[in-house]
Amino acid sequence: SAGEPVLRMATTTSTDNTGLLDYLAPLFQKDTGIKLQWVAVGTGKALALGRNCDVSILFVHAPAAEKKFVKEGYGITRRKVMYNDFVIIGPKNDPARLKGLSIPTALKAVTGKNAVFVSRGDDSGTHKKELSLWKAASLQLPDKKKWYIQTGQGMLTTIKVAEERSGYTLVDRGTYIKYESQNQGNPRLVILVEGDKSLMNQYSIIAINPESCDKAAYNRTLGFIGWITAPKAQKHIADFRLLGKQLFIPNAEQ
Amino acid sequence: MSELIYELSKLVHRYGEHVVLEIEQLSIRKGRIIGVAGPNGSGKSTLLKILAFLQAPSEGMVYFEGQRVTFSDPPPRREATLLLQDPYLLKRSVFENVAYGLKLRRDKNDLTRRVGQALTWVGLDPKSFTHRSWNELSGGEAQRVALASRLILKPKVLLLDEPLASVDAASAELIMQASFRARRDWGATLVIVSHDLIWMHEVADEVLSLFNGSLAGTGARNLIMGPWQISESGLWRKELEDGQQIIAQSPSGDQSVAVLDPSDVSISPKSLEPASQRNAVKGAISQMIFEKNQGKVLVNVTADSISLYARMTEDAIKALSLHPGQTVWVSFDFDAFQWL
Amino acid sequence: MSELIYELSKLVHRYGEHVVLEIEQLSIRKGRIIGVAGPNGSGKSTLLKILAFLQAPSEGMVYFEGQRVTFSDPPPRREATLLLQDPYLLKRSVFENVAYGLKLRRDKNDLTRRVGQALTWVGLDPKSFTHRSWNELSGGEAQRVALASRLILKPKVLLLDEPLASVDAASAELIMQASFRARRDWGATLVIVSHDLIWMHEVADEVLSLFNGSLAGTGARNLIMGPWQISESGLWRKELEDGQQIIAQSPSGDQSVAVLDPSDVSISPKSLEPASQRNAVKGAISQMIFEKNQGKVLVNVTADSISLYARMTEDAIKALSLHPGQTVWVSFDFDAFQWL
Amino acid sequence: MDFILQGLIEAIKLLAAGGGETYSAIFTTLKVSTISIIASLILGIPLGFLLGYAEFPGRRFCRTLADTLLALPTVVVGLLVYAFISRRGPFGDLGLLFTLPGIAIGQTILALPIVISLTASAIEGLDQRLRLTLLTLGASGRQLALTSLREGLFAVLIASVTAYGRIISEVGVSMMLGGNIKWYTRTITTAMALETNKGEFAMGLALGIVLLIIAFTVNAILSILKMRAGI
Amino acid sequence: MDFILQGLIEAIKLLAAGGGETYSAIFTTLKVSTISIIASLILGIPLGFLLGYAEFPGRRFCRTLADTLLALPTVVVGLLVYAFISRRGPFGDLGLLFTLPGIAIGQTILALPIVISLTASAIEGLDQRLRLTLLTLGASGRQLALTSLREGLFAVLIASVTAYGRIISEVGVSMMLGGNIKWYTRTITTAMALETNKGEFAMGLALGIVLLIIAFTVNAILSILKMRAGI
Ligand SMILES: Nc1ncnc2c1ncn2[C@@H]1O[C@H](COP(=O)(O)OP(=O)(O)OP(=O)(O)O)[C@@H](O)[C@H]1O
Ligand SMILES: Nc1ncnc2c1ncn2[C@@H]1O[C@H](COP(=O)(O)OP(=O)(O)OP(=O)(O)O)[C@@H](O)[C@H]1O
Ligand SMILES: [Mg+2]
Ligand SMILES: [Mg+2]
Repeated sequence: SAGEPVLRMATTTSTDNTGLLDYLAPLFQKDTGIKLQWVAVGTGKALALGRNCDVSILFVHAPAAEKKFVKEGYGITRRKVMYNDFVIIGPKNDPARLKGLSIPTALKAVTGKNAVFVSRGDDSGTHKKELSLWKAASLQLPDKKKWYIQTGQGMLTTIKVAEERSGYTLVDRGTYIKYESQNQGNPRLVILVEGDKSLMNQYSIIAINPESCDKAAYNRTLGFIGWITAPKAQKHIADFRLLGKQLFIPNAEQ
Repeated sequence: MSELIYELSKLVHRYGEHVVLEIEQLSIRKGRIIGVAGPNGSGKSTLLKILAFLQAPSEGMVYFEGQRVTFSDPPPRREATLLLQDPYLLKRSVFENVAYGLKLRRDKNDLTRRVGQALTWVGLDPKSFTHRSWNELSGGEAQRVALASRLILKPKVLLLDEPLASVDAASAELIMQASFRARRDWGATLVIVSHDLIWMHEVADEVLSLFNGSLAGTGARNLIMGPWQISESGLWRKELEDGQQIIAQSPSGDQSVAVLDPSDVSISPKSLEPASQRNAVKGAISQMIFEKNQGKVLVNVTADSISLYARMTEDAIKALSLHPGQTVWVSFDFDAFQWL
Repeated sequence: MSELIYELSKLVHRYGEHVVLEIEQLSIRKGRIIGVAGPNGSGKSTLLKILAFLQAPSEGMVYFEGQRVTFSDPPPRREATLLLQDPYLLKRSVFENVAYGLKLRRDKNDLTRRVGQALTWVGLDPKSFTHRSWNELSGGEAQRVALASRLILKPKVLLLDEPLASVDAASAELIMQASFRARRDWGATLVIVSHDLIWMHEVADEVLSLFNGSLAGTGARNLIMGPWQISESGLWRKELEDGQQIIAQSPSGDQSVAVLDPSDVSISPKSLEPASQRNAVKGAISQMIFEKNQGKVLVNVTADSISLYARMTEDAIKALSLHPGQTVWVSFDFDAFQWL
Repeated sequence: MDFILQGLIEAIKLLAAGGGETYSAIFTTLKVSTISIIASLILGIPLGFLLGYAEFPGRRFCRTLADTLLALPTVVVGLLVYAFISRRGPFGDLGLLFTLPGIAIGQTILALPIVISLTASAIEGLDQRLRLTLLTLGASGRQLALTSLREGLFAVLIASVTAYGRIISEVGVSMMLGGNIKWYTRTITTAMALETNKGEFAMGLALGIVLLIIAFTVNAILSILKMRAGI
Repeated sequence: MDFILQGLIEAIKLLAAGGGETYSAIFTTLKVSTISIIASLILGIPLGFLLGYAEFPGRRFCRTLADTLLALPTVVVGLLVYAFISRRGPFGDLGLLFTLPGIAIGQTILALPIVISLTASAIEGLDQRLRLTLLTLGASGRQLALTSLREGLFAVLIASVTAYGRIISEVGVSMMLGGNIKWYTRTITTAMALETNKGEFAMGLALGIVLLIIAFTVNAILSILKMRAGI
């Protein structure tokens, strides 16, 4: 395998944990002969690995940080690949009565009732989204509040904490479906708030700027970008299912 | 007759397959000082370890004060204390080493005085030694600290394994005094192993000899090492370097060691020729030792590379007017030997 | 006169502040067997460690074969090998222990034979010992294995610190033979520390006495321990338990140790009364030892708890017809003492 | 590369600032690690002593087992303890998950094999004569153990230091059982892992340096105590 | 709770299956940990020996430093090594990041303080007479070192076992420097962390059990060798 051309990518944990990349990589290799190797880390670390030229391509979901990354000259050709959405989940008995509320009112209800809310607190795409939601609801971030638990850990672990503490949390749908599947479709935490436009979760792909990193495998990067944004791969993404549910909706602009 | 403190019966001890101790019967009376002599590897230390209840014998029974000692239940270890052949000091000060056993017994009265006293018994000045660290001692000093830490316990039984090794003459004397004091002051029974036969005959009421793990009478023994060569006449012969020879009947092997009782050896100031059944070896008297307990004199004659003891009465010595340095002839029978 | 192998000059050794060795000048000739005697803590082991280049003296110079030894450069350690007072065996078989030094020197010819020979020299049967493990030995056997592992190296200098401790009589004899063989076969120089003065006088050409770190002549010494009490007359007095007393002039303290040269002591078979400047003590002859090198006889008299040596000529002994066990009177001057 | 220097500067700033998140994490770390090391020494030293001294059938197997458990990964400890103290576990009602005692349980289990194995070999390494000497002087079983440990103090100390190093530097157990909850169960190492994952390498390193400064202080104090005691 | 049983079953299945992801991770783990332990022993034992035997100014400080580094967290090692072998680092051109040699460098650094500290105290714990005896028999410096190590073999072995335990069980370094790339740099522990993060606790535990089985095998072999050698 030493001779195989390799493309190294940094990505967030959700693309890896859901199994999406395990599903796409062989298809990509079949089509192009390029072997995809990925490192699944937090969004922040993925960007840092990109800045340090340790990978040639990023696959992440934190639009604001991504734009900054490109603007600073580290990244080039940022393309949307797919999206899913965030949902707020909580215990079945829904102690703060969030079911069906809009996002801002739901967060106000949480604050008002001092209901347990578990935050990723790790600067991940999900965490950044959550912060923006508090801001949009004109609420101060409840840092140091007893009921506001910041785990600084991955999504599934954060869900486990919420489950353990009977709290609410913000989660991307892909991970939630994975969680559901692990609990034989009968999870303790259920979706309570969903569908708001502000809950959209956009995944993009960014090539590392070959001018900033001479070692970056720019050609292979372009190969991957071309491949994943092309209709064939986009269809693969749409076909990727767990518990019969679609996890990601492709939206590459052709 | 005082009561027995130890009784050993049908005792066998093995290391692996190798039998190192085999004692049919041994009784030790309270308040006695027993010496144990014997060549290296004859089982002396093993015997002391069994008497100190540190090692269970492979077979046989040990009675202590009439009670059968079961080595599985904790045996009465505090009654008997052993000074190991290769003594070990705790990594502490001399004071802590000597006081350790008392502290174990929660007996902390008047410690400073008692430690000082024990050190004095072994000839160490408390002022200059109590605060020294264990590794700031010479070999003989360390040996004596180890002894002091046993004496201070005033145990019923004191077992001393080579207490004289690397100890100076004055201390040898002091250790003898300390042994007598232990018996006199608290009625201790002592079992002492030493290679210094002279000292041991002075201190002990009785000296047991161990050979190859078996008790072999009491008192000093001559040892004549091989190699032995078979001669034309079917007898065995050891040649000394000056051409003299010793003849023996049937050693068990050409490297056998011959044991000769000093009472079987005679000395003559006049020239003797080897006879048909009797050896005669020319040598010089190197020492004459008075055996207090037997009231006899041991005369040590050095003949070339060999040193032989003869046991004689004072009168015989006076009659022959023997003295150290004198040239003499030693004689003993061909069949006077035991073999190891 | 053969050349010098060691020369020590203005040597001082301290542990901390404590001076333990102070030798103005000492020369040792090649091929000599030097004995070192002295009480515990007198600095014998320290001296041997310096001669073995294991310890740099605090001050002074050491010359080896005419070369100044700098202890910072690697000194010529392979020329001199020391048998430690408390010998240590490597956790290996007897064979490996004895062969170790040769292996270090990459000298692997004929190892089995040479190891066997070295073991035989110290009286251990190669057949039964080579394959034993280090912890399957008795005290004296271990001691002798340690000695064999030095002898096999055939070093220029053999330094033996208490080679007799826990070794039996036959082995003591063998160690003497081995010492002579070392000198004869490969011209070794030996320095031997022992408390067995009799043995040492037999083996050594010369016996140095160390007292409190200083060289104090040669030969045996009497030691009389305190406590001393001041008497009405201003003299100091040591009482024996049987009521006799020893009188001395000005000890340095009431716990001082008195040193008495045996040549300053006389013996009389007839009753003597203490005189104005002379002690007279009644006792019994316990030993008489022939000092081969001096051609004199040491007579050991035990008086109560004290044991004293007198050095006499053979003729004097014959004239007085002394013999062990005899009651005699020992006499010596009030001012015959040196003090420790 | 540059984040190394940055990390050093950051570390000084963190320590200089006083209070705040870093100090919260420092105190949490100190609290938990102290409990854990004490618990693991109390449990481990006697077990190690037994394993090193006593003769019993299966001793060799126990020794191999203890050595094997030196390779116990934090994740396994985390998972096992989690199984017992999570809501669904048998001890769920004690509410230990995501608390400091919860972490301490895990860390104690993690450190135990180290304490046991190293104590056992310290005891095995003692001079054979020590045991005989102590028995001869009349030591009971407990006194024999205490004095042997004291004679092997040096080696038992290094066992403790190694165990402490393992406890204070581990992430997995604290993460899983503590939950890395800010202001509450976030320790220096979990904070460090978080910062690193966020790509804040300088900050991660700074916390690491803070941790090592703490460890150095603990060890320096120990070294001075050792020197005083003449070990 | 139930995932413990599940984990056991899963572990057996994983091992029985043969080949596949698990075996890839097992081989990766064995390969890397073997390199790391050998490197850390080769570097650490001589350093530990020096620290334990030689007299030099600042020795006590070095000892404290080594003890401190027992508390070196994997994250710090990961970050530091990353700084050097990342593309932007001074050794970036060697392309060591996300490779097995990269992991091995980190693990070696992680294990070094353990080897050094424990070797040093093993040497310090040796009988004083050993050194004198060896000098007396004519040992040169190197021979003195080798024989002392051999006499302290037992203690040096436990140092190695402890270091091996640390290496084989660590996650942080492998994660950071190896990148947990499937079929390539994924070790048992990083796979375990991944499964646990995914909430696949049974699978995580199963991998942990596999790891412990490996560690047990290594230790059992060692124990048999020790028994043969009569230690
Ligand atoms: N642990 C052991 N394993 C095997 N054999 C042993 C062990 N200890 C001693 N021996 C052997 O047992 C015999 C008796 O040993 P012991 O120590 O009792 O002798 P000893 O009479 O005290 O000798 P020494 O005068 O040398 O001290 C010796 O032959 C010795 O080699
Ligand atoms: N490491 C040390 N630190 C301090 N003092 C020491 C040390 N080693 C020995 N001494 C002291 O130095 C003096 C000389 O010791 P050395 O061992 O040379 O005596 P020695 O003549 O060999 O005695 P022994 O006959 O008891 O073996 C003694 O008073 C001893 O207490
Ligand atoms: Mg013995
Ligand atoms: Mg000495």
